[in-house]
Amino acid sequence: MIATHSAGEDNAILATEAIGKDYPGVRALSNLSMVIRRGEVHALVGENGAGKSTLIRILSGDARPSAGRVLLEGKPIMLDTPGAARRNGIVTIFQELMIVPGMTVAENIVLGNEPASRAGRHIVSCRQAKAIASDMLEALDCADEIDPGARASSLSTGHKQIVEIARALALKAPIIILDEPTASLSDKEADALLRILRRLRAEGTTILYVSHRLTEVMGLADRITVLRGGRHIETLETSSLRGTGELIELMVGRPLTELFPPRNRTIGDIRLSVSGLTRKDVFEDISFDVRAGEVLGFAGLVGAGRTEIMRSVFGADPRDGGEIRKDGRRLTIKAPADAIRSGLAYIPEDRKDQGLVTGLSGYENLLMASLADHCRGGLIAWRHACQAATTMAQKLQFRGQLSRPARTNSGGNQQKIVIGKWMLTNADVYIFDEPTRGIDVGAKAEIYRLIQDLAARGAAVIVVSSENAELLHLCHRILVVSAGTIQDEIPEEQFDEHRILAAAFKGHDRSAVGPAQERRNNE
Amino acid sequence: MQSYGERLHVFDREEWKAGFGRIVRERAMEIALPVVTLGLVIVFSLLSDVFLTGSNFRNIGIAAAALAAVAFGQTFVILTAGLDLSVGSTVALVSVVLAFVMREFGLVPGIVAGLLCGAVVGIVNGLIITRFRISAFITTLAMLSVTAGLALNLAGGVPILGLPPAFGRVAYQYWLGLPIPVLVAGVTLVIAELTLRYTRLGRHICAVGGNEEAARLSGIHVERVRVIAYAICGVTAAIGAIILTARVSSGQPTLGATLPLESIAAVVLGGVSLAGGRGSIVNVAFGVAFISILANGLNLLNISSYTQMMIIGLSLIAAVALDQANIRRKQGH
Amino acid sequence: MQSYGERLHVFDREEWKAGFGRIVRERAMEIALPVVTLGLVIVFSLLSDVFLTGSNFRNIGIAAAALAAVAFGQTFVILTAGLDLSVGSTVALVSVVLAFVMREFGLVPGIVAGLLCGAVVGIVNGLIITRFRISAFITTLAMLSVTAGLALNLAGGVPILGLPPAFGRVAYQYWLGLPIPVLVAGVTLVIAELTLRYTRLGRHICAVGGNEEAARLSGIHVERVRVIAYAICGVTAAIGAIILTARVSSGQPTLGATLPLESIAAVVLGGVSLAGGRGSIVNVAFGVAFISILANGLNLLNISSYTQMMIIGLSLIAAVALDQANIRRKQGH
Amino acid sequence: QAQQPKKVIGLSKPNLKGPYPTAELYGILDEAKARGFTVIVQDAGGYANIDKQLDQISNLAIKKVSAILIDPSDPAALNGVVQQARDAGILLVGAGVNVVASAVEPDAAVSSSHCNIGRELAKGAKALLPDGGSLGVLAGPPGSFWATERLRCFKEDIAGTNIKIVAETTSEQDAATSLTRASEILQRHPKLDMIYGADDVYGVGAARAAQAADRCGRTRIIFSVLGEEAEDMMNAGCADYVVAQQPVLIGRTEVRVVSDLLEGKKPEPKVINVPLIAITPDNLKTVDKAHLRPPAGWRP
Ligand SMILES: Nc1ncnc2c1ncn2[C@@H]1O[C@H](COP(=O)(O)OP(=O)(O)OP(=O)(O)O)[C@@H](O)[C@H]1O
Ligand SMILES: Nc1ncnc2c1ncn2[C@@H]1O[C@H](COP(=O)(O)OP(=O)(O)OP(=O)(O)O)[C@@H](O)[C@H]1O
Ligand SMILES: [Mg+2]
Ligand SMILES: [Mg+2]
Repeated sequence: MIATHSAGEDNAILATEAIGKDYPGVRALSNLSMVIRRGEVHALVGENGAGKSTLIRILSGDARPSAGRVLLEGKPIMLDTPGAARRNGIVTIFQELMIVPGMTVAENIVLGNEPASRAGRHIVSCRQAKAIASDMLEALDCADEIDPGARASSLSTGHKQIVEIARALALKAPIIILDEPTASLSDKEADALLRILRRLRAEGTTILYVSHRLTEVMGLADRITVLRGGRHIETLETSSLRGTGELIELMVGRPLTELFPPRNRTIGDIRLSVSGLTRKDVFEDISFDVRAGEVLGFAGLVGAGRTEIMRSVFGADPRDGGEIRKDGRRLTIKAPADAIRSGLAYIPEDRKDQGLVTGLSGYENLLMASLADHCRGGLIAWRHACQAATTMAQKLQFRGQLSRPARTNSGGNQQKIVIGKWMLTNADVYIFDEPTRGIDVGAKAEIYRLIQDLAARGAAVIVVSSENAELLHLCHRILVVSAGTIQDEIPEEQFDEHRILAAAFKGHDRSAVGPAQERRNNE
Repeated sequence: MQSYGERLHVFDREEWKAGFGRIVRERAMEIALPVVTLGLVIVFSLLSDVFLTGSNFRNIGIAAAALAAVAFGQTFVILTAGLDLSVGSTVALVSVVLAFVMREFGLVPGIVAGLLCGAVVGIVNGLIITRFRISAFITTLAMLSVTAGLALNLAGGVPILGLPPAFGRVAYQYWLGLPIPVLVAGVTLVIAELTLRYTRLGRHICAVGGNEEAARLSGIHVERVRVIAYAICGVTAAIGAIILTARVSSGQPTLGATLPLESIAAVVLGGVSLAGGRGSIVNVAFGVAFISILANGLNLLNISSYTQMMIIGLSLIAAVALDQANIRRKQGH
Repeated sequence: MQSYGERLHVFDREEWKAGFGRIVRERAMEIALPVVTLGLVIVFSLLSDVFLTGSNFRNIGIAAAALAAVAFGQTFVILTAGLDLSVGSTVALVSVVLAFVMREFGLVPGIVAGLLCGAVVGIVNGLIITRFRISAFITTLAMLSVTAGLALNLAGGVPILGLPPAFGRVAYQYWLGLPIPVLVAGVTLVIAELTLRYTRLGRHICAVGGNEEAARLSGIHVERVRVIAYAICGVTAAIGAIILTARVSSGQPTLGATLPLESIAAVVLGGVSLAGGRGSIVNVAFGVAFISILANGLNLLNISSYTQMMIIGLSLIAAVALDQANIRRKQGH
Repeated sequence: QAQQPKKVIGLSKPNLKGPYPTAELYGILDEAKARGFTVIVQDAGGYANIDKQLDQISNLAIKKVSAILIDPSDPAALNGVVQQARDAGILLVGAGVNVVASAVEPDAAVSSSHCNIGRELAKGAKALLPDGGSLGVLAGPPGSFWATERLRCFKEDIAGTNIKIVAETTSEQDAATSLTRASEILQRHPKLDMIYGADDVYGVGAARAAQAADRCGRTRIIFSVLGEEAEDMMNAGCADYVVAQQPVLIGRTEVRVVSDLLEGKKPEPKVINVPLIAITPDNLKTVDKAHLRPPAGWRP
């Protein structure tokens, strides 16, 4: 059964023939033919909106192609429902989390494939369900962290992702498709996942893998297919590649001169000063300053409490103590509106759930926090407002249609709308929470440039990120958060990834779980 | 300086540039209901000789005016992904309060008291929903019971008479050929549509309905916006109550029992999703027209009331299904 | 080989291991309503000397039985994030159909015809909702109108008499000290709870309500599951109709008008979110008990019906607010 | 506890809203106070809520009241519970109707039966339109016993005359809705000779529609129950014939009958018919309103 790696086309397990997919106004895929060989890890890379997820939706029966066909084992196959794909041995882990929050971990893992009890085909065996769940979590090295009886809604994003992977593994399918599975995982969790994928390949499973983390892709994949603008650009043996640069060039269609722009060098006075910020059981005694023109990084493991600190600073979550000053003046922030009035801006980590009203147009989203500036006699001057929005979109090199619902844009363009919304408020303190999650390299470079531009214009910028490389290249200073406290402060001269990791794990050594983690487990 | 008219059309002009075909496609949903309503009018005109007369249309207008006012307020609430089942008994309560005050203190104090009463019920609804985090369905269902009981208690179960005759006459007077109730509903429509499109409040209502968390993080006071939406709904219910009370020139503690479900149906017919977020008052007005014309036409055709109930139900499904099919075609499914 | 009983208790035993405190905390929501209901019982017992008697509780049971059956079916629909407003007129339609068939062909064919009729209405609801993608609110509102019209048309607007006397007597007979209607509701409860917890269908219903997209992508036939949920709701409405028809020993084309809103209120009181996903039939039974005991107690205390309406509304808000406060405390907000 | 314990009477009404039931309730409560009875009032909240009325009669039986005044929402539906109450030794008196349940004989009844109202309305119709004419019917709420009964007997009595029903519609018992429905009937039949209203909600609605269409006096309006609104409309010349039921007198008589029964006196006859009064603009001023409505400002 297990194939040799030097196989030709007859070794194809899954193939597409001249697939096309049209959405109103957009051609997401055109004339796409590619071959996935039995037993290989095949990676799919491309910019945001290149059509990766669309292709995957077609292969998993979630969307029907407008043209072309899919071949399984050389035979044309009709994948018209997700059930049909599953029955044919194709299991997919989608880009968006697909968890039923009210159900337990075990119930989520066996969802759609519940073990029948001896009492009858339609009766579910709870015991077997738990056994399957435990086995899968064991296989994923997460048995001690995730309780099969816990409610899925109480899990962190990373753990939810692991539950989804467990669900796919439980099906023991010959073909597994993963769409950006590591986007919301910490490095440790991502490493665990990659180990599992290597093991599955060794056992003969075919894997189609999508990720924007190119080093990860280079380390894992046997072959890589590059998509651009819905077209197949090239399929390469990983071994023939010299480095990520070549891959990036194929993806964006031009050489990318620099990913990280030079740091801003004109630092001013202290702009934002937080002292003694505490929220019981979540974080305590958080103190830091940011200067005008400075980029301050927050590093840490997933669940360390960085998001919750920023939400408290911004007034989105309550706090139990502490003081926030801006330009020396003490701020009373009770709600995000107060923070915005004081010139703060917060780009949340989850675009879809916290950043955008996806059903409203790009215009409306861009203008959401700054409509007051465009009112004439109590009424909104839309013409004026839309001009401002259009100008901002151009400045951000937004590539999409502002008049269409925000949800129809690709991830990178959506992120630009969120950033643009805050730039329109003329804030001078920007808090970016995971600003490049799920974003392609091209867009990443643009967002890094935006961050440096803001700093150059005298804004104070805070960047929370789980990608340490990003912080090391972007920031003037990095604070490491672990278990709800600041463990370390690293100035630019002493930047060192090992020091970050050491500090990030320090809190974990002291108490097995951080306060945020603990609170979640209690639920 | 740009004129007001220019600003009103900023979106349309951009769309015109993109070509007429696209407008039709994009606006298909908004065109579907007017077309269906026009179809109804044609069918009824062919079947009944009195249907297509000025006096019948004035009749329809007067009968639809109260439902229209209530549906416009309901739209605000539904746009925040809420729901107000208490509008019917709010109408009854306002009718009673208005009648009492008007009898004692005259026309204007009565109307003011009525509007205030509606606003108070709406605010109470909003506060319960936001403070106790109870679903809008249950809160307004409970308030339906509370306000209905209050109205009956106040009135002692019987209609309240002795309103100024001028008040009752207003319901049957015309201005520029239009019945006063229709004018009142028309003014409500214009104010509501402008509020929704051209004020911050209106945009905030849509944002809260579309994604509450994103709205909150954008500095919108979500709870305040919600409470205001319910208050607006209460005020339009009061406007509906004033129209109805004038028509029956007495305070009626049982008025408006069918309004909650009818107004929600009108809003949904108008293409507003019950999940909140997007919608236009003008479309809701077509929803009201559809319901009112259907009821009027069936009655003119002398169709048995039991059969009418069946036809109305089926038409409701057909009209919304058509809308949905349109939306889906638009989205390319 | 493990016994069936063992498997039934697998979850509970593990929870015991985790300590009593955690159970109390986890179950706080589920305990709140029973406690509140107990509070009601105590208050009414102190205020009325006949409240705490066997015969009164049998009365409450008989009165609650139909609502209970309907609410159990409503739970299935609400768990899929749907809603069924047509249960009331389904009860009326079933009552009429059942009476006709029973008069002509006897007891058992009548009951079978009634159950089938309920299932058909449910399936039609489900098919319209899934095929035309119309919101459950509008579909079942329209079907409310259609089935009510159909029931009135069939019956000609008058009750249908001449049912077998044995059928009418059943409603007032006892078995093991329990009134037959209560037993019927009890059996419905057990079957419904087992279906929800231990069958694939039950798990799929919760999954569809919790996250439709996830359910669909897991290969669950979402549309089929939805239709089945509405069919179940139709069948339990038919069970409710059978209980009520036996009590009134005649086919009544206007039966059950208050059931839609009451059953939804009972389900929400039972802690099931209108957004779907989680819930237990046993809790819904407590919701039914709360509503029925409140109505009974207020009637026994001779409180004016208008004041009762206000008290019932306020109690509903209070009970749900308490539940919500509990949930929030549990979540540490 | 000095005196003997007060006797308790139960009252079970399907609906208490509106001038008629409110006036009847006043008669009952006022008479009961005078005679030292306590009254437990149970209101099912609407004619369609048959099951609620069943529950409430059961409640009254449990409270061991001495007698229950029953206005059945549907006599065929109440047999079971009413028999239970009878078995518990409770007196059963028809309240405003001659039956308590279709298969259970009442101990007494104070009635101006729905059928008689229909007949009386027919009398008025024939008097107003001796040569016949076209008639529109606002039949009442769909499927309700009382409205169906009234209309049935009305139709029986106008059968054979030249009065022809050209429109008939049921609708919610709502002042504005009945006004709309009546307007539509007038729209379709602008020369309509008469409108029948099942009760004052429908009748007053029809009168207002006639007023709005400027048809007062030409389209005759007949209905039952003389509330204040009905009186206003008649004064305005828009209501022509109202069958008044004397609800206060009905209520008082009900309590008197119960009192007699408890003292062992059998009322004679068993079904007391409280006369209906046909009210026209001619006798409107002279009729004794004390039996028609509670004193101004009275609240239940
Ligand atoms: N439902 C939809 N309606 C309209 N356009 C869509 C829809 N889904 C995708 N698109 C468009 O199709 C194109 C391809 O999108 P797709 O999601 O496949 O990109 P992707 O390569 O997965 O990007 P990312 O890396 O951001 O996930 C984009 O231009 C997107 O805007
Ligand atoms: N109570 C909770 N229930 C469910 N999820 C939670 C809860 N608290 C936090 N999370 C999620 O867990 C993740 C970690 O949040 P937290 O603020 O604790 O850490 P963080 O350092 O910001 O981690 P991340 O790198 O994921 O942003 C976030 O995605 C957050 O949405
Ligand atoms: Mg994608
Ligand atoms: Mg975070």
